[in-house]
Amino acid sequence: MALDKNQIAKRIAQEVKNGMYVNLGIGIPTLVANYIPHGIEVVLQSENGLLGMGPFPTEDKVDADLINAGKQTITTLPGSSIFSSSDSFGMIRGEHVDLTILGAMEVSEEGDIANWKIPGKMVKGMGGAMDLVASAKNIIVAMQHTARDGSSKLLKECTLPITGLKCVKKIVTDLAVLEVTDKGFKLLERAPGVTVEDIQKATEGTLIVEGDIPEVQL
Amino acid sequence: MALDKNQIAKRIAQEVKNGMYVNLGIGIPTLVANYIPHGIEVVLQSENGLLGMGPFPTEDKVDADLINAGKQTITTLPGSSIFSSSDSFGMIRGEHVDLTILGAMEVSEEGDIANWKIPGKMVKGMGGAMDLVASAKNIIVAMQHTARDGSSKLLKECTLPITGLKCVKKIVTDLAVLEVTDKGFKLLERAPGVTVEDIQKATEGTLIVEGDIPEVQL
Amino acid sequence: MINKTVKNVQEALQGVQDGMTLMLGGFGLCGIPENCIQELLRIGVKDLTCISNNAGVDDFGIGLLLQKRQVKKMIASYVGENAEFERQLLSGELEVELNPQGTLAERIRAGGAGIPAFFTPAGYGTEVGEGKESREFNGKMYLMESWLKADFSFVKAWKGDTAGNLIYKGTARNFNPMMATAGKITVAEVEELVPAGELDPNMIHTPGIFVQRIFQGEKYEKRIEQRTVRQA
Amino acid sequence: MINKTVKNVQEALQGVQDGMTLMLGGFGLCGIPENCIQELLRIGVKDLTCISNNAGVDDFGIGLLLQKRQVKKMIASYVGENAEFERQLLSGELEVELNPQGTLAERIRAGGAGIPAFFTPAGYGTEVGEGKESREFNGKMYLMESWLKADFSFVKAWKGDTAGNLIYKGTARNFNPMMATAGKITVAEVEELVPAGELDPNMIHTPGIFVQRIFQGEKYEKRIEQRTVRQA
Repeated sequence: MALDKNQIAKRIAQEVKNGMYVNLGIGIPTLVANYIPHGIEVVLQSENGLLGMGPFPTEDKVDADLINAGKQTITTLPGSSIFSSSDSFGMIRGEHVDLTILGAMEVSEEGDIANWKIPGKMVKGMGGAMDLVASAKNIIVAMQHTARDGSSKLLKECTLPITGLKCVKKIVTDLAVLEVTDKGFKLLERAPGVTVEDIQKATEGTLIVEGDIPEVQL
Repeated sequence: MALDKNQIAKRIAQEVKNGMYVNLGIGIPTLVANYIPHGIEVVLQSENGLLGMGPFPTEDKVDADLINAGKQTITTLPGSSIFSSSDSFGMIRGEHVDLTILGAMEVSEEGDIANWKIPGKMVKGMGGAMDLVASAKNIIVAMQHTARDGSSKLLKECTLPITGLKCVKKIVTDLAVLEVTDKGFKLLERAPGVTVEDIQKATEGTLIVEGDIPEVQL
Repeated sequence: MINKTVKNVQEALQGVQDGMTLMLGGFGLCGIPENCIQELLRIGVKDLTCISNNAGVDDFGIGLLLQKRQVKKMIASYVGENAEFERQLLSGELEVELNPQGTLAERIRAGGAGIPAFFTPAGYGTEVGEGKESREFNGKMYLMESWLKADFSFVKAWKGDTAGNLIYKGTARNFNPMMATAGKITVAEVEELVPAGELDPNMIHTPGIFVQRIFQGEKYEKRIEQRTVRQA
Repeated sequence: MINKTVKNVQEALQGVQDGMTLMLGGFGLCGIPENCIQELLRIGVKDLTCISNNAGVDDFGIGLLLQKRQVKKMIASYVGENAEFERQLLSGELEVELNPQGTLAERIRAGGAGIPAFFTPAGYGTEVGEGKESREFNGKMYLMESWLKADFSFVKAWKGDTAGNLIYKGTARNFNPMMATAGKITVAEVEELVPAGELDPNMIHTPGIFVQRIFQGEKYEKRIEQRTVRQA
């Protein structure tokens, strides 16, 4: 059974360690905040200028002047701080953020990522993604393993315009958890009931399978 | 009669126009603040991080956390602002300061200035002077026309290590007011009782004298 | 202290002309200079180059300037949530230069701080790097990026004083502080304009030297793009 | 929120070793990390490279480290008011790299902000430019300058919270905010340490992410170099 969005987020939350500063991209990565284990203290950075992002506000606390990078209304926490976009990206570029979690349209076996443009069809812009992938100490990608037509999104080489080179460290898809190594995608875990063969079929890039591959534990 | 330090400062104060942001160097330039005419509203920038420098404090208002670039205790004014050194020099480098007034050991006829080092004898460092002279829209120098041994400090070329190239616009010395032009030092005004010949003798660089040269009016 | 107050938005925008380069603060619709945008619409200046992180939505913010075809070129980092924008872009009516968000922020800061160029790793090896100088430092590749400046910068602050000092609120700060430094003429619209001396000098986000004109704006709509709430 | 509190200056300086590069905040004696400097003297680490705008005076601040010969190299912009410094420099005992003050500030900011190099006009055509790459932009000449980073940065703030957020007071701010961003380990000493949540998020000068260790300092002397007063 493939993982759903919340399960992907829950699995990624296991990668978050105590004391980390973390930037969460739009989409599945945003959901990761809901699954950070108790006792793990992390600080969420929102690249539009906030450190210490709190939960969504209750109706009476909605403030148009307090949003996250996904333009959602949010709250601060005790110990939060607010700063400009140039200070925010100084923080990111200067490698002060420990972990970046973001979505992708394609990832190559060398760790290249494409997530900002489909030529002729969609141009939303890269936003802060290029800065994040160029400087993050650790990048985990949350994505679907295949497109709707079944074609793989884990490729030998990206076909879409790339966002950054050789930067992705780990990938959590609906089918598997993989590590990007010098030799290709190393399979770490399978979604419950999904076989290595299923994953092999869904992966165009080099897949490295060593020993028994355990199922994801959530 | 040569101008004394306060008279040099008073003459320079006439160059300050309403609405200007002004950076005053250490020494004579600091005195200029005392002579800014009534009705002329200017804001003094101190490069250690203050805009809107006020007068020295009364004894009971002395604050070790509020000094100017000359390390003197000072005060703020209504409308002052405080910022970091990088923001301060962003302000300077970005040409937001209208006028810089500083001292010099030597000035060349092309407008080069030397004021930070005497090889083998004195090395205090350039502080903010190199940033100021490289970016100021308008630079006025306050200095003595000659050294104690009578040798000129207004030269064809500086002999000391320079602080900046072709940047000085105007010079007020104990003997004269001069403008730096493409062709050399253009004499604008004489100190009271000082003759053009006196000034010529004290000036090693090209001196341009056109028509009658009026006396400084203080 | 020098007084930067102008009496209204009309006076604040005097001198804005066709073909100018403008910076407009804000992230999405958060912290945008609503009054200045309305006045740009009213005076109808055309062929503008607009530098702004986003392009508004179809019926608010810079989206309104796009609807009226006042914009020739956009320099931005993210322009989703705007169908008209996407249409003009794909049809070639609108010229667009997309920058990584941090690069955009830093180019604007550099414009204000007198730094003509700097190196950043963002965009190396991507379309963004095409035609740009690249260089290795400590084993990592970087692109050289240049400063951005504007004829007019329009910024929105929470509080301001007559000396031009500004304080922003929450994440409405975003691009406003850098843009304030990079305009030949910077116009600040504020929710509350107070006399010089009422703001703590220690807590100023934008020093008054950067602001040429300031006025108290009217009727802030502060539209929310993604209203997300939890149960009390 | 992550807690950055350490119990004292001894714990704050754990890991400081001979030969390290240190940044020390302050302008003159204003805003210097007095407690950290005292501890550096006590532990006696040597062969230090110190990055600081000034070098203290003979009997206070970094001047004390110079007296004890703990400093191998100084990177600074202005080192007047320090006879021992000038003696060590002219005799060649001390290596000194003088930077224009704005260049020094920007190099430190660049170190914290991940910008390996940038262009500035300061120092072009002078000794400072010797051996450096220069380039013309818009008809003006600029020098390429590189970032600065440190093994430890020592900064002094007025107030701080347990999350590492800092607020500086007056012109004691100076180099402290940039240095806080450029240290592998940044130690902040503050006059008053409060629980996270007591400082307004909108009014933080240094966000806590940059601070690894924070403690409340003791017995601040805050010496004044030029006490200048006027009659009441």
